[in-house]
Amino acid sequence: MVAAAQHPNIKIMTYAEVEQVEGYVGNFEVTIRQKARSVDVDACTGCGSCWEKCPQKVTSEFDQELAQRKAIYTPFPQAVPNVPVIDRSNCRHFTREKGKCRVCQNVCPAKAVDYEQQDQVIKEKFGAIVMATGYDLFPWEEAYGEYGYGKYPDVITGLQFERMNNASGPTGGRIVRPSDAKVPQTVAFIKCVGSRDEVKGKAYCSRACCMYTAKHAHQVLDKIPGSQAYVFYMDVRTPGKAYDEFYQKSVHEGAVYLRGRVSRIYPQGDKLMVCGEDTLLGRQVEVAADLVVLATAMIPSRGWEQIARTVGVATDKDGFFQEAHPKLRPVETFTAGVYLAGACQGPKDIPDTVAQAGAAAAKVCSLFSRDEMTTEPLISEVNERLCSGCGLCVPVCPYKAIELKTIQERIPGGQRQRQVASVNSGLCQGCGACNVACRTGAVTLKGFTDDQLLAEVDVVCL
Amino acid sequence: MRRVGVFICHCGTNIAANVDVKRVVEAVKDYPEVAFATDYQFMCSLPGQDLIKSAIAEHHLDRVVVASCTPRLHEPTFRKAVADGGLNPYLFEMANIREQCAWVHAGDKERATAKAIDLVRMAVAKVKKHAPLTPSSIPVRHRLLVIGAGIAGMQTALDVADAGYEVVLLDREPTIGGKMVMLDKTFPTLDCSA
Amino acid sequence: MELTATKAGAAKELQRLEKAAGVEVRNCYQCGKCTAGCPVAFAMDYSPRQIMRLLQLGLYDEAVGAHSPWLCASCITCSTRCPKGVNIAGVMETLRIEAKNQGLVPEKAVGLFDDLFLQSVQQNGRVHEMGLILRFNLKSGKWFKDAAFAPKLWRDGKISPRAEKAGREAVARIFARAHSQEGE
Amino acid sequence: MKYAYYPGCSLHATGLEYDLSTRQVAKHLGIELWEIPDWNCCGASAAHNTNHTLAVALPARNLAIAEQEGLDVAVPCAACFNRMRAAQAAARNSEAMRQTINDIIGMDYRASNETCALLDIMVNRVGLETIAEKVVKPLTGLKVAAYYGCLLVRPPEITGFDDPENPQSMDRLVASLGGTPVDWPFKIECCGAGHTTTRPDIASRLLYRIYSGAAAAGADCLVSACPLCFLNLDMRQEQVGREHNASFSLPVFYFTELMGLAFAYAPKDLGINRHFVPVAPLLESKELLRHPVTRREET
Repeated sequence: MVAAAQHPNIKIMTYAEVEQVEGYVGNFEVTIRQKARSVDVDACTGCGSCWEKCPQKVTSEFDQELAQRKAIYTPFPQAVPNVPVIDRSNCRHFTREKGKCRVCQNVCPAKAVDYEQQDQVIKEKFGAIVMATGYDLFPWEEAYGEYGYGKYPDVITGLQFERMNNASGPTGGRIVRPSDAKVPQTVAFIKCVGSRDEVKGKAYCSRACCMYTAKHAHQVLDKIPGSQAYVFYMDVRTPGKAYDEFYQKSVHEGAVYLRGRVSRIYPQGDKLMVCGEDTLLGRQVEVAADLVVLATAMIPSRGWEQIARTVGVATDKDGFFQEAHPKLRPVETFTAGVYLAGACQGPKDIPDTVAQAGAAAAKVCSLFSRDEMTTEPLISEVNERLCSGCGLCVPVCPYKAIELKTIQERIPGGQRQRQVASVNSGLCQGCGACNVACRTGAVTLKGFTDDQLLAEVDVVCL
Repeated sequence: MRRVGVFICHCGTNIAANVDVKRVVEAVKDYPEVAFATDYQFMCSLPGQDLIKSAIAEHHLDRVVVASCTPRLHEPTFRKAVADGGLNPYLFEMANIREQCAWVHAGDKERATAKAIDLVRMAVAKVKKHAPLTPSSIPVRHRLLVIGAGIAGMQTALDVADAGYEVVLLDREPTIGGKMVMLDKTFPTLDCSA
Repeated sequence: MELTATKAGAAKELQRLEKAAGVEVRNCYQCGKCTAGCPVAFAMDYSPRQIMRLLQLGLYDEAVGAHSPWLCASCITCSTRCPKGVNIAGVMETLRIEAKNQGLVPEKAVGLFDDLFLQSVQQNGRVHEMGLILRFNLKSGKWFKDAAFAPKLWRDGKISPRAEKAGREAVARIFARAHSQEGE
Repeated sequence: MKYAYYPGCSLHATGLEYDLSTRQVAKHLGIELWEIPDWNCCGASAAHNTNHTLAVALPARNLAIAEQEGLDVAVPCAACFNRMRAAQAAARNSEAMRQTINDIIGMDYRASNETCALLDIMVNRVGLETIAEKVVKPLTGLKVAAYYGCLLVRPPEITGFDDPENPQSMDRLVASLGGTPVDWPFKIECCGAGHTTTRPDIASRLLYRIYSGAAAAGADCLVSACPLCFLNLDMRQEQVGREHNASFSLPVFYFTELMGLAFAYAPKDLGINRHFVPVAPLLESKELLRHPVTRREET
């Protein structure tokens, strides 16, 4: 993180969103909205007096709702850039009796707090785009009534467990029960919550959970003397270098693996009863746990539909971005110059993500190694004489490669202007959709002209 | 009057086990304007490509059809061979007799072969109408936008930046780091994540 | 050896069962969630998951002969929670019907109760609870089962020696036609 | 509001007080219940384990009669409700099945009317606000464990009106009557009513878990929407306690009885005096019997 922050060739833009992407490979023009931080980035020294004094507490997204932050905040101590933002939907200055609370502005020694700051919309040019939008967790609270619909505070997600283990997290690295802050003696882990569940969740395997659950079990046994860790699993999938050894290590440390999906969790006294079957023994089991950790499915990061549409990448049935070929072109998309890295393409762990990020970087570097690139000639062309300018081809083009242009035309007795379709050779991918839409036969796809296709038809039909 | 060369690939046994390759050659050999037709075990191999190049010279071919696998796999290979043989690479057409015949009609060699013959005839008919095409070129701006500054975005940004290119690393959150910085130790090495 | 032989012979029965129960036994991936939540699995010879496994291996006869379908409480927890959408309760129900058609009733009391219940419906159009229980006790040899409850039920007017009768002809017709339908 | 009323066999026998209290509160709320004349047993719970066609045809006949009157059907019994909804779904999902049913019952059933659980009607059609307005003796201080069992909520694609894992209808109803629903983890666990005659050992174990769960949650009583569950929960409480070296005293109510109490009907007019587990001590301790605004049956 620090390396990225300090690299002279990297410019970091946080609290910013992509609004529009125009152009094509080598020549993208991107509209970016820099959201108003309400803090002057250049003036702020990151001293922290503002958020220390801010009177408004808000549940912390970064700490997965296990702790609170202020309305002016940096998500965590090592944040980059180390400049707070004001969350305007919760800040008293913006929500109540407009303008009254000015605590942060008053305490800021650098005079960096700026309530008047506006969103900035900027346009920048790029030769390539890498999508690295990541993942979110499956909202298990909406689907799994048998696990309590989220009403038991001591049933948490793996990511919440990570925050607890993190030294800078809400508990300073201690594993405790959210309900009473007691150290749990028995922790049950449930894998595949939302994964491999066609009915309530997703059909796919989320791929990283087997390993991080093995790690979590290790952390419980390591940090809590005399503790017990039970892992309910359907299959243990650890096909990576040093992965199975890692899982075996947790087993040797004492993690009890039970093969079976949990049917139900219910409270009894201050325990949580976890009802499963040990399918290897063929016997029902009930574990009285103090804490239950769910390995919830990875799903595409919220807002995936919007960003996919904006940039122009295809998505699969689950909303992950579609690679150009699952085996041979895993980091490219169907849009030239747009590449994929990480979990936005499919569930992945960190080693795989880093590897794929490297692959995307290599593709970008290979593109950037030339000042010019040749384009495939099998693209659409418009016969302007036949084109009526109806514009039907414009919306059907999935690559936004067609626009209407005005041409001058000589007609008997003078000149006239009219509109005709025009194909951008940088954007056109030769899919042929415009050919089908064109009523006058003005659009043809080079290499697949009507003449050529009909010759094929004639051979087999005549 | 065109002079079309037709090359039928066995793809080892991938095609040959379910399509009577020899019969396909026989069927198209006397097809109008076909100047040369042959089969070969692996058309995509170097000797296979050489076969195309030498046939272009020897039989004065001006169009080439290869019947083999999906164009997604080897169209670029054969276009290059055709270009090396001295023709415009777009005076070439491919018939997919592996996926569309041998594989989907496995076990019915008779009909798979009949369909392969049809597909090759169609390719020949089409290639005769082909015109030479030339690629154009567009400028490339050496600047990268990375959307999302988690582990994937940061790693890509660093790699590309190290290569000397300018990178904008963008995130909708107030900080970079993504989910990665929420984690504690990471497997399998158990080192810290930040 | 055993598996291959049985599997081949059971293909037809399995198909019939899948159709009747509206399931595909191959969909089951043996996660055990059905059994984990089953209130009566403790009393079964094969757990719901194991019943599915028997069917997957083509060990159809073993599944039909099992006690489990007769002990299933039809509470439908298994089907409701199955991550693959397999209607396990439907499989149990269908196995019980199949077993009955083959004259297999491993849980005699349960089979007897079903029979007497339907007899009562067939005769009267409605179930006569008291008559049903009395007959069940007589035939099962547990003459005085629950007899202690009888006086209070009697006093409260909840049991009566006289059967309520309604729609008898219509119901008799339904029984006749339904049986001929399923017999086909 | 008029419904075709299908009491089912139990409500004419061991579930007498459910029928009684249902009729009282329906009348009180202005709901006309037209008992399907000549109704027959729906086949629950033996038919579906014996013959698939029989299991849909038996309930379908009753639904067809109601359909001829153009009426939706109100079903108090959870088991009957489940079988009737299953028949309705079978007829709606497959034209061939509908034809088969019609051939068997000798009627033209088009499944155009709706089959509803009485609980669903009260909570979602009559509405809790309307019910709350009628409350004259709120069930203040009465902690109630709502017991839904299996067939009211499962399978959800058949039953449809409440959540299969954490149903709320009865809890909300209790709250609107002024009572306190307790959150407890066994509200949808099977009570084994189907096994009480044939395998009492199984039923006993399931009942024990339910009683202990309700007691642990601090409930004063249980409320049910099914005559089979009710009888099982009420009649066997002492016996199950004995078998497990425990002692339970959890009166069981039908939700209609609680409604009737809150509407100030006398327990006797609702049939509450006929329960196995005595109810009077609890009602007295909560002062739910003291105020004599008690309504007498008007007929």
